[in-house]
Amino acid sequence: MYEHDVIVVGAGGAGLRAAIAAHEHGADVALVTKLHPVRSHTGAAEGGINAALHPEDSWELHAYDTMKGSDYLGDAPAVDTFAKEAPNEVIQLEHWGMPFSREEDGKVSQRPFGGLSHPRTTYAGAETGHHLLHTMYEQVVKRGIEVYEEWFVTRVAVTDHDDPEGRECHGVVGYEIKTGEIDGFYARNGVILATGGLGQAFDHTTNAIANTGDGQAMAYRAGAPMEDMEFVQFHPTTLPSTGVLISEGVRGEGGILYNEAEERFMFEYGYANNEGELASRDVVSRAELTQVNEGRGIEDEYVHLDMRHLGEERILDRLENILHLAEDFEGVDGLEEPMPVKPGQHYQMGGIEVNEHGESCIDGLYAAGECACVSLHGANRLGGNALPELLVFGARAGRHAAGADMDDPLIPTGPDAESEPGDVELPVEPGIVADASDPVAADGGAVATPEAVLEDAIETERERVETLLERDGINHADVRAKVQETMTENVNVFRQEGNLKQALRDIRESRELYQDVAVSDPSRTYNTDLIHTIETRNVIDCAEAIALGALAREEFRGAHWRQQYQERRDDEWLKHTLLAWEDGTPRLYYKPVVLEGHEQTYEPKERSY
Amino acid sequence: MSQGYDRGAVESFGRWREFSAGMWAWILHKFTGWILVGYLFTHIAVLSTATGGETMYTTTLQGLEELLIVRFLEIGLLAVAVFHILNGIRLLFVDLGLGLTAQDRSFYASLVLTAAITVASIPTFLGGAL
Amino acid sequence: MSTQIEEQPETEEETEPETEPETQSPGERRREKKRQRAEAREQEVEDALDEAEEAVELKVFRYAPEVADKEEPRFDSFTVPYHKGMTVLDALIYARDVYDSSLTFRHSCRQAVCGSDALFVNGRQRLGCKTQMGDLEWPVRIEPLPHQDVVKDLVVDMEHFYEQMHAVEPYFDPDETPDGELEEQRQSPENREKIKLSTRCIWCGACMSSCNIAAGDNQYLGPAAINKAYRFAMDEREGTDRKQERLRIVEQEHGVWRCQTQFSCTEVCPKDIPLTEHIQELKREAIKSNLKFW
Amino acid sequence: MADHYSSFERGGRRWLLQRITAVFLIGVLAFHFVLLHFVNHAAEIEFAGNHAAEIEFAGTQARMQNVGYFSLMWTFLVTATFHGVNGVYNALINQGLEGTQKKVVAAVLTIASLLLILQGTRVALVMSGVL
Ligand SMILES: Cc1cc2nc3c(=O)[nH]c(=O)nc-3n(C[C@H](O)[C@H](O)[C@H](O)COP(=O)(O)OP(=O)(O)OC[C@H]3O[C@@H](n4cnc5c(N)ncnc54)[C@H](O)[C@@H]3O)c2cc1C
Ligand code: HEM
Ligand code: SF4
Ligand code: F3S
Ligand code: FES
Repeated sequence: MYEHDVIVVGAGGAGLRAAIAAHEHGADVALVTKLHPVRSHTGAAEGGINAALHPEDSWELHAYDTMKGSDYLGDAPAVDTFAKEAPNEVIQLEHWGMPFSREEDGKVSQRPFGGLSHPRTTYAGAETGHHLLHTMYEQVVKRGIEVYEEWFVTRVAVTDHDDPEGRECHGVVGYEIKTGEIDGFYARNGVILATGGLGQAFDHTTNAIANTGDGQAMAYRAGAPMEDMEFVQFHPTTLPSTGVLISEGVRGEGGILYNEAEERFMFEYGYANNEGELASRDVVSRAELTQVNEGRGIEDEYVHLDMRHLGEERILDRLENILHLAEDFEGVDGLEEPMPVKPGQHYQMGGIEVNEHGESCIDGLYAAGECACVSLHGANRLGGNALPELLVFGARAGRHAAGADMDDPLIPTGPDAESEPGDVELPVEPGIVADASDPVAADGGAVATPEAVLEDAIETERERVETLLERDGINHADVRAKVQETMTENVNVFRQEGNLKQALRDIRESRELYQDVAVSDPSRTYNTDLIHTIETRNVIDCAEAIALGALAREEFRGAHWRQQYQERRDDEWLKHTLLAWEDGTPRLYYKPVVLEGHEQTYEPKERSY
Repeated sequence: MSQGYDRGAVESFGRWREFSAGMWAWILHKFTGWILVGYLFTHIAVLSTATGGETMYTTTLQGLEELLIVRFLEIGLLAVAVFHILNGIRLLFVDLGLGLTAQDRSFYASLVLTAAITVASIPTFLGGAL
Repeated sequence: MSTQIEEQPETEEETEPETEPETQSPGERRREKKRQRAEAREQEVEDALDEAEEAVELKVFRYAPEVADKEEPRFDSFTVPYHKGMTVLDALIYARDVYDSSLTFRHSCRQAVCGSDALFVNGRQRLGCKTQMGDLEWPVRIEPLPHQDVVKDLVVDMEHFYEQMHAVEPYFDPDETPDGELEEQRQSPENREKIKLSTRCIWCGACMSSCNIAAGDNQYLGPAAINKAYRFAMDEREGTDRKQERLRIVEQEHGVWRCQTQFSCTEVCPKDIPLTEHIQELKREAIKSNLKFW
Repeated sequence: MADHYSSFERGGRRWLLQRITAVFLIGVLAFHFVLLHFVNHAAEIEFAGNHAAEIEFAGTQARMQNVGYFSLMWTFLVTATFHGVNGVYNALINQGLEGTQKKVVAAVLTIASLLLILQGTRVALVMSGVL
């Protein structure tokens, strides 16, 4: 058993920032991560980091833009804290050596980005996330923070109190991928989950193959509710064969979208008469899918993004990396032909319910980054707001876990915050399959003393892994593919009641199938078959939460679009969707949105661009 | 390094077919360099006959020159020296950071020039012996 | 109970009649399902192969240290349906998910930023996700990176590579930072341009694996680590004292002088970093700063 | 970590000398080759029609008595020895020679080059008629 003050699970932007903050606060902190830190998906972010740095700009404006972008589902204390602290965090990064793009006078450059009233997006070429990730990893190395890399965390160890708010988290159980060893990480102060996104719940995503929603699912099963899971951002321009992102920059520079008949459909079909291709992500994504669904897609799958008219010189100057992406990942030369694009899952707004200090309702369990939901992005995230979120809330969680004195949080968490119970008709039972004696899907027995909690969790996981390795059964890849297909088919940018129900049925079937999974590779060394099999369980839990939330929310807000309900319904739906895992059965309930912050109060307005 | 077990062909020089221009240049430069040192030592050894007197020196050298094989060896030596010089110049440019993107082409150029110079010198070398 | 189940689940079409006897044990049921799935999949594979215009053969290096009869390194063949745009990584994933789930390799981002999947493909270090199958000679031979310990199949031990990276003190360490809270350090666009390419490294290890010198001298820092040192030594924000220290690190015995300008590192780097150029520049910098002391 | 750069030996000096000697050798080696293998060598046969005396001690002696030529040849000897032997040493080091082995190789090579230079000098002096 390993022991530290603070255990940070995940070493992407959020995890690294949390670890540095905890370390600076004097805590003995360790990072536990299934990938080497520099392999984290934060490295894929291209666009930039928003922060109000300019004298004419202000954090209030940034907060206002963020709230508007969130379609008023953001919580004001989170939004304010975020906008206020982002500038410090960005300058901090600069002091750590991040190679930002620069102005002639040597200052950090800022450029305009969708949904922002000021050019406040700082960036480092087209590889902002890469630089952010590496810069922070370098600081971790400098500080000598312990990193347990290629350790796959399978479970958070919490006490077995009936009420989740009475539970305490004492550590996590990890599986060392290289050796097959299962061991515990005892956290004296707290565990911070920073495991990133869950794109693998869909079969077409810009996310990495490692983004399987592990943190969300582990916290959920430990008793921390999932919040606003129905809000999933789809990016309108991803390459069809891999999901690799073609950044907004192409459309920003004047790239045009065409359907099969070579019509400029954003205008011709009136999807966005003012902004055209530059309309917000959800609008463009829906327009593309409508074209495809109505038979005007190319090969019934995608549309074309054309930038040839910009001229070779301009393309090489500003969009060179796009040429490489199209060439390397799609085999298409962007100078000669239009690039095929289609919408892909991109970002998960919802996640583990936490307050502005990153605390979940379970004592000692924190979450930060994409796996958490503060809620900052509400119903829709603005481009360039995720990276600063990693910094601001990663740092706050780290500090708090290390014992820093911080104000009382304004955002409530846990079932106590419930304002009304949820009510939704489901086609099938959600949650675990009745036959829970199966160790692969089981959740462990009752534990009384905190000391025994971790030991007990380790034992449960050993048994689970043993069983998976020894028995005979089906390959998890089939189950995962089934979930991914139904999610992409039925829970994408178009949401119709019938489809959502179909998705829930398919997910149910997948759960049943999962009862029979086994790992055919008997090896104890680097058994990725085993890792993927365990991840698939997390994918199922996350997918179910998304579909369930989507079925429950009967309105059109931000990224969530329902065919039957074509408008935002503030009188009824200005509230967060929460799902609590009660002994394996998800329970739906709601809590109000907090529109009153420390300094500002927000009025929901119409969101038009 | 792979000490765990023998990866056979993966680690061995049996992979030479997969070497790139820069590697060949390196290998050839090494090879020619070693020959040149070897020659330097032999050369001084042969010349040392001078200490044994004038005639000994002259006969030794002339005796050697009469052997056809020596003539051929001299051609080889020329080729070796020319390549080492040309590639050496290439390496000096690389050290100065000049023309790095043309490093493979400059290597091929050294090879071609070496061949040309060597061929051109054959008549001179073989002149007396044939 | 908040989530209620619909009165009439429309599952008629779904519920297949239970043909198996009730007495079947869970284990038997699992095995039965496995068999059914396997059959279904075989059919799918055949269909896929029929449908695809072409099929490509992969020859993949296999080795599993503690599994009986897999301890001997060998090559396995997989036939994979080819489609335009398919990458080496796609092909490997297909082979794993369809034929042999124990086929092991690292991968994550699929977009050449995480550096997990540097492999030895047709005799050259390449990123699997960034290599189009259509650009290769078929059959395609895939092996783990040479000159590194193989952990299993295509997975190599990266520990040594990381150690070398860490040995050059790979972190920004300025002599001083501005006092003002929101005051950034100035850096000229030219200086940023100078270090730009060097900051692109994704730690994939392809360069190190391709270098004959690194293969022969285990202590050689290697091109990636030297490039990392370059990234900081050339950054004007760090100050001259730190630069001297950085030069001292790279001019140690197993540092820049080991490089024999073989250029293979530069050729294989998936991020097109001019490694040899950076190494050579550091050699000159070191000489320059040493000339005073001679 | 730190043990990688505990060594105090800086390769820079030998590296630089290897390049400087190389620059010098380009000229001298070319000169040497052209002079002794083309001008005063087989070519003589045709032009002079003298079958008996292709290379003669006399010729060598005549050249070696010129002080400029003598010192050029002697510098040639020294630089070539340094360049060649240092090159060989580098090559061996690059193959991972360590500790005692490395020391032995260094010693052997140094002695060999000293002997070579000594012997070369002696020969040169004989040739020029000093000895
Ligand atoms: C292509 C793309 C472009 C983007 N561009 C932008 C942009 O321009 N601007 C912006 O603001 N945002 C952008 N985003 C969003 C942003 O990059 C992500 O939201 C953010 O990087 C997530 O960071 P993270 O630290 O939460 O997670 P990640 O960086 O994904 O890190 C997750 C970490 O958790 C570890 N982990 C996961 N599961 C386990 C487990 N079970 N056990 C142990 N460790 C585990 C992983 O190893 C990894 O280290 C982009 C996203 C994508 C996909
Ligand atoms: C005439 C011009 C010459 C030039 C321009 C030249 C150039 C060079 C250079 C630049 C190197 C260094 C390679 C490196 O470290 O990367 C080198 C190596 C070497 N040179 Fe020369 N050289 C010349 C003549 C000679 C001569 C006359 C000899 C023989 C005495 C010689 C023997 C060697 C040897 C043995 C090496 C080491 C090869 C190795 O790496 O194993 N060179 N040469
Ligand atoms: S320098 Fe290039 S090849 Fe080497 S590790 Fe970095 S990205 Fe990979
Ligand atoms: S391959 Fe090796 S020898 Fe130098 S140029 Fe690259 S480090
Ligand atoms: S999968 Fe990330 S670099 Fe290839």
